Amino acid sequence: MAKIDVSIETEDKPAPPPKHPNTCPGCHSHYRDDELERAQWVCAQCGHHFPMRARARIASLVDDGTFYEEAADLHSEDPLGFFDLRPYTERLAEAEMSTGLADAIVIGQGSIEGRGCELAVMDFAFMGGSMGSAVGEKFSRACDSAAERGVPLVTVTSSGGARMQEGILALMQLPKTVCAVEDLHDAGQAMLSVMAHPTTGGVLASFATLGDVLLAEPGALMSFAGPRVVQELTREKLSEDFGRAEQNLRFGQIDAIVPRPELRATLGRLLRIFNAPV
Amino acid sequence: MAKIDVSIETEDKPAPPPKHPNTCPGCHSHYRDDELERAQWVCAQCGHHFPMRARARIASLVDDGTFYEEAADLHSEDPLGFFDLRPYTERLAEAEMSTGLADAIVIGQGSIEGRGCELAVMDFAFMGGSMGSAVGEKFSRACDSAAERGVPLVTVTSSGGARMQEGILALMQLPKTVCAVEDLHDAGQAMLSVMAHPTTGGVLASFATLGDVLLAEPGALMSFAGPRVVQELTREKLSEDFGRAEQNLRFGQIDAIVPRPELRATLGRLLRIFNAPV
Amino acid sequence: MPPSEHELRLRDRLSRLRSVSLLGGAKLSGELQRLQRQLDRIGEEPTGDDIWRSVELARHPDRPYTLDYVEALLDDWFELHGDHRRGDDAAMIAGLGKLHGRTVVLVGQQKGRDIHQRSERRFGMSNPEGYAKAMRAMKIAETHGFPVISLVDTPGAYPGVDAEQHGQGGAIAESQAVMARLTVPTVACVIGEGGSGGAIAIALADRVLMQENAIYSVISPEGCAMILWRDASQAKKAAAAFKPDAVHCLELGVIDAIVPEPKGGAQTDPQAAAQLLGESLRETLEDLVDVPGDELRRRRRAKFRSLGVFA
Amino acid sequence: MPPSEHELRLRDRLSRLRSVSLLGGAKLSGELQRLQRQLDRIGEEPTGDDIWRSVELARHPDRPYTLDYVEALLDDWFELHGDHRRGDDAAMIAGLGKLHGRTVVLVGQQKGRDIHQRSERRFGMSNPEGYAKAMRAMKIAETHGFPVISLVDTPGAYPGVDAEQHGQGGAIAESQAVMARLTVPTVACVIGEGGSGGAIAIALADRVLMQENAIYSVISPEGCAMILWRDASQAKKAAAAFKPDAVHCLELGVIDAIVPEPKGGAQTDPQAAAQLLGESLRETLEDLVDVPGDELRRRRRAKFRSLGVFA
Ligand SMILES: [Zn+2]
Ligand SMILES: [Zn+2]
Repeated sequence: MAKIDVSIETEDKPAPPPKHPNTCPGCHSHYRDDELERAQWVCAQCGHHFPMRARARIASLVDDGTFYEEAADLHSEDPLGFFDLRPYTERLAEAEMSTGLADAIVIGQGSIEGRGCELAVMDFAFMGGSMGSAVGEKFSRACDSAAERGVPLVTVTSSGGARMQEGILALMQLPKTVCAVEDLHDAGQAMLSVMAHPTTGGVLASFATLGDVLLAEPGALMSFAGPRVVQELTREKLSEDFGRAEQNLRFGQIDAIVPRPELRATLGRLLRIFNAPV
Repeated sequence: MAKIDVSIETEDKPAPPPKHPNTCPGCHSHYRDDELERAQWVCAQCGHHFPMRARARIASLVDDGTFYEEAADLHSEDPLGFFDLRPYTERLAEAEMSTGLADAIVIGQGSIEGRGCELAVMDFAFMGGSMGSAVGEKFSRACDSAAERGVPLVTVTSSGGARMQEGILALMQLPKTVCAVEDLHDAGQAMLSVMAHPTTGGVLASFATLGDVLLAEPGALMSFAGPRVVQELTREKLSEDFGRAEQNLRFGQIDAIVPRPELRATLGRLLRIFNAPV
Repeated sequence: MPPSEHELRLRDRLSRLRSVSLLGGAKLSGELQRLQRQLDRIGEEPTGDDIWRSVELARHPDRPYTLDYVEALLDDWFELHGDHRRGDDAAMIAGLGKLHGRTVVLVGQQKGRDIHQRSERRFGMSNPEGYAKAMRAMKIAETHGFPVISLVDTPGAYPGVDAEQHGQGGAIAESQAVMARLTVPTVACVIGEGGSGGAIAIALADRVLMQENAIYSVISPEGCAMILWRDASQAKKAAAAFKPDAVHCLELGVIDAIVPEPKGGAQTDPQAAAQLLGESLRETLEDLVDVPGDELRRRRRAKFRSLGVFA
Repeated sequence: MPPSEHELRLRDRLSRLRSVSLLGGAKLSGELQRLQRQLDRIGEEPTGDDIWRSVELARHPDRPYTLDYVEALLDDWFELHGDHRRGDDAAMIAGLGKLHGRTVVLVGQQKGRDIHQRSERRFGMSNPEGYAKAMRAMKIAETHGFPVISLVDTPGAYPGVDAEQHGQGGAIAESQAVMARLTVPTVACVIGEGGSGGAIAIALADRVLMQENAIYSVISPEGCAMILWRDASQAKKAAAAFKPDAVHCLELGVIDAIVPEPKGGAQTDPQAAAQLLGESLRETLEDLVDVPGDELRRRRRAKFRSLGVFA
């Protein structure tokens, strides 16, 4: 099992870069970018799942040429004039520059194995996938778009939790997204939730766990509190797979762990089951 | 804690009589009938709750002169022509003779602390309080009577489980009573469930645990399988209070343990809370 | 030859059914035809030996189990895991798939084939987490309007210390309550042992079917013998007394139809058994899918509330 | 004196509220009056010192807790215990009682007074069983049409190993989902610490109130300081940056009204604090009890779906 240690505390501070950017933390194999890309960022040696960017994820899931992005430019404002060591606005601008995204989620319409769906895919590279106003709003719009078009919603989450620079409004994205899922369900549509590493804090505690079906990627950390917080409190040594997808499956929290190469086919099957339109 | 060992296996075979009929199994105190009756069959020394007959229970709960019994003569038939060491019909007749009841439950209208309610009270003395067609039907009628009159239903259970002499029809009293409770709830009425010793098997696994509020008497055994069955399977020594009300409270299965002298007041309070009509 | 007493009782049930207003015109005639067909197949009342043969076949180690029928009958099967609260009970299967092109939710107990599976699946005896998983699946069915198919095959709920501490009785009651509230079509079929509370927890359905050699009972023959004769070896005598076989269950109105098995029992030809079960499920669902949800629920409750023999 | 920038923002919120069609005529004017009254009381924007004083008062060891308000405000109180599945979480209170003669369901976190209680109640930090208990209580409210009152007072959900293994995140989400589905009036009030996911789990209500010296935040000041300044002692600076005080929460539209406390804080006169809270709850409930259930739910969801600042 790969030993990734990303918890909610690191949400805005990326881990120090490994010596070689594409070194597998599981088995220390080295890869070129194009090798990893062809393998959907899964280590051929040990099966470690590297983080996957939102656009690459979408490309790996949808039928070619079917993705139509929505609300691409929607971005968070700075309601508190938040300033720690640097202003929040500066952090936002920097994240936008480095990721090419306006915030930590991409939403839009597409089809998977010929079945129409809405997608909402998070990107950990944008401020640790933290959920602020823009993520909450875009997720909510994805629910509405799915309901209006009569298609299921497929979500892929990767998030350190709520974005603290937006203060209490970040917390409000939890009930906001929960209400959006409820509206989606009332419209009779399904939500298929895929939890990638890491899905923690406020995202785990809101829409991510409200899917009709809960899938996870191998090794994904899925804990509400970060392992470090739990360890500090309990002062016991945590098990190797504490909070990981494998432990969550064992404790009955999720329906299946799906390795990335099988994800598209699994979602295709579920879209057929939930009668997504052809 | 009193050590009563009544489990579903003994449902039609009363335990061998103690040397003195009113000897407390908890502390071995002796009582005269009238002493016990005045004390609502609670041991003054150790608090042990003796079994309480259905009519005495009703008298101890309702306002004087307010109880109006329903379906008093309804009794089970013998659908299978069941015969073990003796015919079922003979066992029924004997139970009727010895208890003065047509079956193991008494239902009717009454008021508690001035608030109208319907009551359904079981009697362990009638074939171990086992649930056959008559118990299921009378309980269901109590639900309907409560719904029609717009009053909550108060149940007091004491049962070894389903009555095996009625075969599969005894099992069918589980879904039957569950459906009756659902109809009661759809009519907007509450059910207040009091579990007396013992409430086990099919009664625990049907209406008794579907109350809006679940109360138990101290020391009451409330297990689905009897302790003997569990012990035989697991071959471990069971804890002193295995399946008892106290353990059920600790494990979050019930709302409160209410000693018999406080039961009337507690039900009165709950009837006010659930807006039972004056 | 004059009709037997047993046949007379079945005919009596038929004539009572004719006067029951629960089932509307077309539906009723389908029901009648089914019963008539079954009546034609059933000659005599099962004897004690016949009943004991059912007990043995229902428990036959080669008898098809829930997942065998899933594999034979459902396309696009996706198994759900866990109650999303506390645990994943291997004794209870829940999942989604397509039956003859229609999405259904399927729940059912699962016994194990080898020693390892048997222990992991506890011989099909569920813990509260198993019922919670089934309830979760049924709520997905309710949200999306999928019919529920329930395959019953359990000696009973698991009588363990943890199970008791975690509310086994309450879980069985709650599962029945969830089924009493559903507004989607529900069909249960007893495919092996329909044991007591563990079975009824997932059998409060619009239609209850039973395979020809399945048994459905309030207690195991051994348990009954132990209590009434103080001797578990009197199980055959006990079974003859409480009659857990399909014909008697039909006669008592506890089940709606008997699903035929290949000659000699389902284990002799699992594929044929699956096909016969699949046909029965399809036919039964077709009867139900056009009934409005609140009417389904009303009829379901009325049916179960009518069970019992009293005066 | 010209109005401060802060007052301008509050006035701006007022004028936006006027144009919101969510609240019908009479209700809107009540809302406006309440905001106007609050505006009159609030002169200047709270400083970093003011905010820190709220943090200290919200955590004051003598501050009234949930059960203190229950005792002062509810008649015929009956406390519910357990989730009827797995456990009884002492960090979460749930029960039924009469508020000014009307039956309500009350849920709320409960801190402990002495060392024993604090450990038993985990300082008001719930496990999944606590949220499950709250959900059970809310379902009773839904069945019987009782309003739900939620008193929020927690540093956060309990970050324990068991809690995580038993689905803490999912429990918090599910509790919010249950509140989003209710068709009965719901009022939440933050009475001390409104800490993160642990708080919002029971705060998805038609109206959200906050006591004058309560705090409501996405993270604790210490946690924020630790992450952003790598130094927990910078908590005061962190609090000044993320503004967890009632006035800022009102300004951001996160709460609907501020419940006044006695001068110096609720701990100086618990009886007076209870009376002020009781009046606010009564007034707020009266606004809601005549609104049809599906309309309440629609408005509730629309309100939470409107929160956030983006472009
Ligand atoms: Zn590797
Ligand atoms: Zn005694």
